[in-house]
Amino acid sequence: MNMVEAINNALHNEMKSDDKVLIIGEDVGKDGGVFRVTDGLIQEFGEDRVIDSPLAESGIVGFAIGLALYGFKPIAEIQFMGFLWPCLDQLSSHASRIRNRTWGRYTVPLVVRAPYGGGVRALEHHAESFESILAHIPGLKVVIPSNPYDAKGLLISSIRDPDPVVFLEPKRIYRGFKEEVPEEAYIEEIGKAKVLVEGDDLTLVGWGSMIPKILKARELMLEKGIKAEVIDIRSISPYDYHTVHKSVEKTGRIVVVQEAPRTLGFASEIISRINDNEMLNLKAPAFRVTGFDVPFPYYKMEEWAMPDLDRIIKASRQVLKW
Amino acid sequence: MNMVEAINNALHNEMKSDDKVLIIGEDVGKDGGVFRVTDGLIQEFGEDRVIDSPLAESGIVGFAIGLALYGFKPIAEIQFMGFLWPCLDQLSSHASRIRNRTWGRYTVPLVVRAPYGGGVRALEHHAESFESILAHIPGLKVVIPSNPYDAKGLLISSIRDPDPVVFLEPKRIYRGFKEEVPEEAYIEEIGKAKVLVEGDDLTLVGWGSMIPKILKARELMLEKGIKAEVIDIRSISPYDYHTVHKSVEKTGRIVVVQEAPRTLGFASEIISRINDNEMLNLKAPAFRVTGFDVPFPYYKMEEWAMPDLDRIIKASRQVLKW
Amino acid sequence: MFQIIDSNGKLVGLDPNLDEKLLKEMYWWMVYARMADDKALKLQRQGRIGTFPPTTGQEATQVGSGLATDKEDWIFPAFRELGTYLLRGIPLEKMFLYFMGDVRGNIIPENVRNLPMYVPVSTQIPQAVGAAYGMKLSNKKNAVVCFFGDGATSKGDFSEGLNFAGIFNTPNVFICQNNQWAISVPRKKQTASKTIAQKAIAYGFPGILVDGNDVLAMYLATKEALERAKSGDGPTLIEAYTYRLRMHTTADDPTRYRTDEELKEWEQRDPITRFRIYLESLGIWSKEWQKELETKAEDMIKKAIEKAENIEELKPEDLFSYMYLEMNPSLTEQLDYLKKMLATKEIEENSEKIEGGFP
Amino acid sequence: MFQIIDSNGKLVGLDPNLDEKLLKEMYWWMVYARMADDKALKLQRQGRIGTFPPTTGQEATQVGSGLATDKEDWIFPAFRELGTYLLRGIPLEKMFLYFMGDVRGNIIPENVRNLPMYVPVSTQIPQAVGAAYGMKLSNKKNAVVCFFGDGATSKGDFSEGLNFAGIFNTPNVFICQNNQWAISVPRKKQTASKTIAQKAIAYGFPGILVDGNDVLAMYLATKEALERAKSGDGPTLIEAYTYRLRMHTTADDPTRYRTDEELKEWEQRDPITRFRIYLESLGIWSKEWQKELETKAEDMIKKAIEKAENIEELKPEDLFSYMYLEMNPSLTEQLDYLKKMLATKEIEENSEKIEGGFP
Ligand SMILES: Cc1ncc(C[n+]2csc(CCOP(=O)(O)OP(=O)(O)O)c2C)c(N)n1
Ligand SMILES: Cc1ncc(C[n+]2csc(CCOP(=O)(O)OP(=O)(O)O)c2C)c(N)n1
Ligand SMILES: [Mg+2]
Ligand SMILES: [Mg+2]
Repeated sequence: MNMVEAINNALHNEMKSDDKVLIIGEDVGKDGGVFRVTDGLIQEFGEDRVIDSPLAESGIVGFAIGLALYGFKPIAEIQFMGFLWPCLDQLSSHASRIRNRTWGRYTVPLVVRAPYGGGVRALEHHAESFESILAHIPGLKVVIPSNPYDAKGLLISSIRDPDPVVFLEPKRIYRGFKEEVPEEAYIEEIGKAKVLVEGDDLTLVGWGSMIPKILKARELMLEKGIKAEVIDIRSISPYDYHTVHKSVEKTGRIVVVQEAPRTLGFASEIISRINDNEMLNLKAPAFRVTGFDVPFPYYKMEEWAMPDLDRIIKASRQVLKW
Repeated sequence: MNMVEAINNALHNEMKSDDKVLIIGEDVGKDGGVFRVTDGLIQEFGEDRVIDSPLAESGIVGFAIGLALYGFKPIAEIQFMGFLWPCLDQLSSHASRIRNRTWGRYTVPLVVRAPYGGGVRALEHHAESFESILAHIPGLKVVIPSNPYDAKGLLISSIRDPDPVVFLEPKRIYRGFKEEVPEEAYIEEIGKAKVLVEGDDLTLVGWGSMIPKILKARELMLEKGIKAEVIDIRSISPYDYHTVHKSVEKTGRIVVVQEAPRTLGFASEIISRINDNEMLNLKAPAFRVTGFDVPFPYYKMEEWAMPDLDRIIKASRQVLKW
Repeated sequence: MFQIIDSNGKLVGLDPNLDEKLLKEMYWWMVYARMADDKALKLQRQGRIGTFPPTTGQEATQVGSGLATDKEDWIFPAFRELGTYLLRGIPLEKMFLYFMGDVRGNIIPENVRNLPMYVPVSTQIPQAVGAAYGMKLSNKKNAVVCFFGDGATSKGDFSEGLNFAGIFNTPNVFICQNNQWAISVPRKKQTASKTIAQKAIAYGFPGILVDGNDVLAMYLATKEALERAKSGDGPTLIEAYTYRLRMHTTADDPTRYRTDEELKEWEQRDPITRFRIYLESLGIWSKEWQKELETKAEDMIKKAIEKAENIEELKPEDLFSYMYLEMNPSLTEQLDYLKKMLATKEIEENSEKIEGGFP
Repeated sequence: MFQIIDSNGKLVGLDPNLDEKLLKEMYWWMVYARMADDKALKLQRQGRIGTFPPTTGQEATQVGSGLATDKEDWIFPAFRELGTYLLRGIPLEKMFLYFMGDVRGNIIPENVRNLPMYVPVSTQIPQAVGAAYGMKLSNKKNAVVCFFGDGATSKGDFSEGLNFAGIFNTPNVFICQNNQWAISVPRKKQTASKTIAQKAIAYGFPGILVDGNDVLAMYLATKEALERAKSGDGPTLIEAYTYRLRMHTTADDPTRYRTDEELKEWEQRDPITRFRIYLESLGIWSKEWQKELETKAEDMIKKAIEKAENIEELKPEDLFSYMYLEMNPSLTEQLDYLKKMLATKEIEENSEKIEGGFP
């Protein structure tokens, strides 16, 4: 399955096994979602559970929070991350706080899904990556898969999670590649980073659509005898710094690759944590390969805006030089 | 003047000298603002220029953007930073982008003012500090004064700035102390940090209401012979890393004090930049004294939630121990 | 405007023939809410509770509508519904706790289907619609009542929420406590719409203008709207025309923006006085009964204060334990840090006096 | 529904007695817009431009309203107003550039008071109100026309914006191009309001339902609303009842959600055909003239493509130079890094094929 199919399959699994699960969003029903992620679900589960909503993102998330409070497990789709801004009030003022505000008397088992990221020659507002903003909001979980297998396992975990999860889907690789994905349900634990390949020379970390690039960079470097360890963060909130720090302890060198604008992207937090706990183990300053502090550009300039193999490899060389 | 008076005085100055300047917000007119920051302005400038708006934050900022596009210099007041969430769409999708989107054909000389921060025994949603979220949005400027003098000079700069500025006012110290503030207009440059006190032993940096605490901590440490250099960041976007790095070059030790939640607060960016450029000059890992990754608590617990003298001094000791 | 008794307590609408028990209950909750409000104001002035929004003048709106609900109906409040809050079964000490800055004020009893107060204006509205959708999907014959102010009708979430309700035909009753002011902004500067009730037209369901100082009108209008909702006929917007007799919150100074005449005029329409006169005309009210109610209320209020003031101290854990079902490693580290800091505290800051209130 | 000519091009309303020059202009802009749309679709299929939202079927709405404006009026568009865009004086190549992913498509000529397209639905609405307030404050006798779709009426910004307009009595004309669909969501699932026009009641100003496929009706209704606005009588909401004859965007497949019958029915109401018949009946339209217009349009379209395809290359600076009036040190550093990376580039990625469109 590719990632779209894996996510669709996860939704299908969970809707089938738990009739409290339902989906709401723009065009998620008849149209099957603009990326076809919810394709076929309305036919199987009906329009009461696969709800084509009016065009109102704050309303969608607010409505979904209400459903969650009432005992359902809503999955809200926001068509593009660029249209998630109007939901931040509902997410930060309520979804993320209601358990804490009521000491567990009320809870919000909500999933908000949104495709995110650039590199698909999209119109403005269709290529944003502001995941770090979500990770700054206490009480949310923020999960980002980088492959079909994880996408399914992490989404199922997110749906079953008793707390609100924002699930960001790197649309650049929605149909980028296929993998074996079991038909039956399985879970991948939220809050655990994954060492994708081991290595001793340096640590490469990233998430989402940066992972395939990082893996390719690793391959190219391997040809020169450099063994990079590759870590997929998978969840930026909670953030599994143990796994990253263990790797840095070993390699002493780290490059963090992030598509989002540079200032205060999640890489900043990764590096701050390394400073807190692992500075003495660093043999070179940590290096950030990031997007720039500009809105994601119109597509003629998009290749300039995104980290690429070349930049990842040059950054790796730089930290290895020390 | 105290900070409320200084801000009021700046508004008065600018409205008087430029009839394109106007104010819009909830209760800014007859009531003079819930903190009385706009007191007396409606009487002097009339209700066309000091506009009591309906209760709609996205509308306020959208409306102000329209005014700015048309050639005015609107100052939008958001009553509390906790109610700024609904404005993020207008701010990030438009205010911050219109110059770039049109290559300068249209621009948005807008100021959004909001009181922020805790420590005033407020109700929930009245004590937020999510300034780092604004600093992650390319195209905005984010200015935070820590004293009446700067508040006036920086606000005048913000009003005259040709680009959108979010001006955050640390309400904890709105009336905390008075300073000499000239009656006439003057400016403080945006994007310049300020070394408040020099010192060789370590660097203490912060912004907003953390500054008076830091200064007090410095005093107490001075009694033990420790000379800290104190830097007021004043503008987190653009961020004047030169000033901070110059200090770190000298002291080799730094403590960053931030009221906001820890993960991805602006301290993370400060530390990442030090990692980028100054790691070799560090004699100890940089230390963050921050809020916790929880919503700002109901006031019985607020003292636990905020950095205090004790924590600042302990952190300083820790970085000095190395 | 739908009205049963006028400002003088005279029956001007159809006699609803409600039974005495219910009428007495209405009166009791209004008196209790008013007295609790009085007391809260005193406590605030003594520094024993923090800023709070008084409810005086709006008791009929809150009590009339609240008593029309069933236990199984849900309520999504704003922050100025003390009457409803109490009559639904939330102990008064919770309210005191809340305004003492104690988060435990929000732990609503398990059997009470109220959400705690919503501070960010209007944000409860789409949530109330989602909950109602869930109810409908669960084939429950219940409804969701959602409160908000006149100011709230300007917010996007009001419009998005009501639009969802119209589309999904949810069992919602929206009650706008139009108390004529949103802090200093008068109703006519809040919207150019002639009434708030007519805003329902934009969402395809009925809106009705009700005298919010008439507890009987509020009761009947809400009852009818609830019946509509429960029988599948969809949502209703009720504009309860009322008045906030006190300040917006204890941090507010209403003399800056409204006239004494206006206040006096509305004091004449006091919802409790008018209902008392009506009950007296029915032979239900007496001075002795009034005394009885007041004594009972005083006693309850006293006990609530005692309970709230004597609650056990909060622990550092309480700052972190309820963030997620399970605490994550970062939070555990932060909690450890906090505990260590408190255990080794050397410098006590004498928190400087904080000036300048907030609304 | 306000109508001057019906689907068959027959005069059914009062004869507006517009002069021939104007009628010819109306027809020209509709033909030009339609042909540009046709061509854009071809270019998109050839990979020469990216995803774009076709406008076919909605030309009368756009041209009728657009021609009612003065040069000094401002326009805040959504993204499906090609007709208005062209007739206001924005060269067609800008539109092509925009959909080629070239930000220079947004550099509107200095003398044209149009904003560039707004992608986030409804966000232009409160801005249009702010600009109109500014106009009024400047004592200009002009107005602001703001376009949006039926889907847009569900967003909070629609409601907040219109409410401001009502309160401040701004010179705004709001034109809702109700084309019956918001991607796959039909109008009746967008709101339970019977018409969109009636939503104006919630904001205290008039709303009017107009046949959006009737260019004369659109012209007259907009003209009248503009006059109201300019003479200080405040805003108007115009619901232009029309239909999107093509896909939502080139990435959309409308057969998934709508029927052939519906499409056929609306094709019969094509705004251009009907106006042609009308002009023919007045003796204005002829085959030769049609030919003339088509030749002219073809020529202009060809030149626009040439211009757009031959624009100079973008430079790395262009990514950074327009963020602020002055570039700050962080951006300068980032630009230097980018330049260095490009200058020393070793590995060229052959961008993998991107599958899966987007709307
Ligand atoms: C979104 C938001 N903006 C601003 C505030 C600050 N504020 C609190 S109450 C209030 C006025 C509310 O007016 P209304 O809805 O009429 O309710 P009332 O206070 O009259 O009961 C304002 C502006 C808030 N709580 N939420
Ligand atoms: C806030 C927001 N949400 C979602 C989208 C994605 N989107 C683009 S157009 C559209 C439908 C718009 O419908 P309508 O307002 O009727 O305009 P039309 O496309 O019919 O011209 C959607 C959902 C968007 N652009 N903005
Ligand atoms: Mg009110
Ligand atoms: Mg439409």
